[in-house]
Amino acid sequence: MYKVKLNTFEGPLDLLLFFIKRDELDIYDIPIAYITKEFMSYLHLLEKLDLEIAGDFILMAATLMQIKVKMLLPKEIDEKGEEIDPRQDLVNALLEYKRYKEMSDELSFMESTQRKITYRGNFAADEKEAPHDMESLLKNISIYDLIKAFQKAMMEKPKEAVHQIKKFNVTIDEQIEYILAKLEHKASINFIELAEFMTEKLRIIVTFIALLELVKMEKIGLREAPEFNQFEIYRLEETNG
Amino acid sequence: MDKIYLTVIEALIFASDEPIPASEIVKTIKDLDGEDIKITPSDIEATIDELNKKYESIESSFRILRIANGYIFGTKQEFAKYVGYLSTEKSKRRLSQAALETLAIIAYKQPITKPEIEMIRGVNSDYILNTLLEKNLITIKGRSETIGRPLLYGTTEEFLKYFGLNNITDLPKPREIEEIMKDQDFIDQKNKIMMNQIEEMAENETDIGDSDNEIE
Amino acid sequence: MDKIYLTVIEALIFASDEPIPASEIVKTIKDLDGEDIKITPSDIEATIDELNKKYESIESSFRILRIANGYIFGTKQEFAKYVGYLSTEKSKRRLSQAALETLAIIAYKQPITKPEIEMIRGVNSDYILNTLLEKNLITIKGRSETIGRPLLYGTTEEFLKYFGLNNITDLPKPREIEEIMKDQDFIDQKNKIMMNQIEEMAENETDIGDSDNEIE
Repeated sequence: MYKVKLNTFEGPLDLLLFFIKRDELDIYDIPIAYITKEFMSYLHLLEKLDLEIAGDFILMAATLMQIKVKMLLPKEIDEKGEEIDPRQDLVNALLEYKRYKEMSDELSFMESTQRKITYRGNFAADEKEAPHDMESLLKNISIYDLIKAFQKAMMEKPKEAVHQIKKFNVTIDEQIEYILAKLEHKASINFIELAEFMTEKLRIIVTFIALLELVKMEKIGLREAPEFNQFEIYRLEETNG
Repeated sequence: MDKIYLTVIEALIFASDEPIPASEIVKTIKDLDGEDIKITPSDIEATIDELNKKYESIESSFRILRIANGYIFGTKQEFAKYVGYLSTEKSKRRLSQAALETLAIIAYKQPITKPEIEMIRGVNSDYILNTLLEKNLITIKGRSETIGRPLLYGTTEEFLKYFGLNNITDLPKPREIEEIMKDQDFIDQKNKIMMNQIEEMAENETDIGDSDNEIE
Repeated sequence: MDKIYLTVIEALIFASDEPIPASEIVKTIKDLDGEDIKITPSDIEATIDELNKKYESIESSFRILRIANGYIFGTKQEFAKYVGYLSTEKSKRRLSQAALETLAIIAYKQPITKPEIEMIRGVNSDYILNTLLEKNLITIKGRSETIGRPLLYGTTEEFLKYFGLNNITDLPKPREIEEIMKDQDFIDQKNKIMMNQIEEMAENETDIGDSDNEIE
């Protein structure tokens, strides 16, 4: 009976504005029962078509029913002694939303105008005295970039590790044995020596984790090596058991 | 301002891949040629007009535009067909209605929190905020002092560039609620509907479940 | 060649992201305006000369240059001093992706040691740490109690200023961003349950007084 275009509404307020316009309703005097019925019909239609109904629409359905009920009850009185229209909040919300919906049309127009303009595209041939700075190739950054960078750094590592451990068949236990075996013949060894024949980055990382594990188990100790950025691994004498 | 700086200003704008503010042009010239050089942002502004007149005189396809509090060279709209055909920009999709709506709210109410945006739109706006953040049209501006200290959002320079605005104040103003009240759409209807009609309907409607059938 | 294409050619070179070959200009125009348009690569070549004469006539700071694979705009060498200064000025305000990543790790995990940073990033970070220290975005906060007593790094006041934060605790939590990308399945499930409840409510709505209580 009603031709309602699906999925063209940005939200429940948008849908209500559609009903108001289509049925030439007075926004300041919304027939709540009628509009609730229309609203529910729309939701049922979505259900029939097996479309997901967003929570915001459901919330609005509840709100509409609440208003409907209040309309039939004695009116509440505000501090000035005036009757409170149960629809007032909804009307305000609709008007506020309408303002920005109109604005979005203007933005849309500005967008289409702006798309016709192209800024200068190629700067490679500009004569520059200063050497080109690699850093200037990158954009200005915001807090958002910072969070994204952090998430990326934190999330990529474990994923890679799980995947590659399987692939290379390296486990922390194996590497613990490997380290202990290496230390059987030598009192100490540095990390570079330990990782000497390791080609995959993951094997080195797993070995490093194994190393930390051994430190925690108090089986080995670490100390600074004379070389820059280097450390030595040495056996700890078993103190208990 | 010495006339010799006309071309220097032109070169600086021409070689900048982002809108360059008048203050940065002034600073660059003073840093290089001395603090005593007489040049002000309003000199720059006048120079832009002069330069654009020159481009007009040779019927050039580009102009200096005032965007995002700065100056940038851009093609004239009438060449959109050719330029768009070449560039990868053409494949870029336009913003959705939801994105535009949310941007309008943020642009006018910034800094604004997510709950405030959702109050106005009446819908959950997580996804759309993420999209706008990804597109660098909005950014996080800090935290609100209200309960829960939610994040505050605001528009970026990229937003100004995207919509061709020089300044956020160049945005068309949203209509006041009073104006919307005077809107023809609503005025025309206002008198048509009688008060008791509402109550009548409310009385007639006993089972909402029935409305289901009306759709079919 | 029709004179009208002079400005089209100019616009195409101006807007191109890469040096544009004469053949591509010809192809673009023919694709858009028809195969029968009379235009050849040698027309383009002559057009470039004509355009450059125009820029000379208005004493412009730029020219169209011929490079191996096409045409490209460039500022003249006499402005190199200014143009070069501009780009280095800009670089001061920017951070590389690697620096950003490191900075983010330090900001969220501070105080943190170099080995810990390198474990997360998977690469040596000496150079980056030095850069960040130089830019005064991070500082040394002391030494860790762990083996080797490595230095601990943390962010500075300058860092807070750079991002417009009052306090390091104002930094958005990664959780807050994840929230923007909520699990859709979960939301859909929740909505279905809510919808059923509302419908039940609507069907039972025979006594209005009662339903009022149910809603609240």
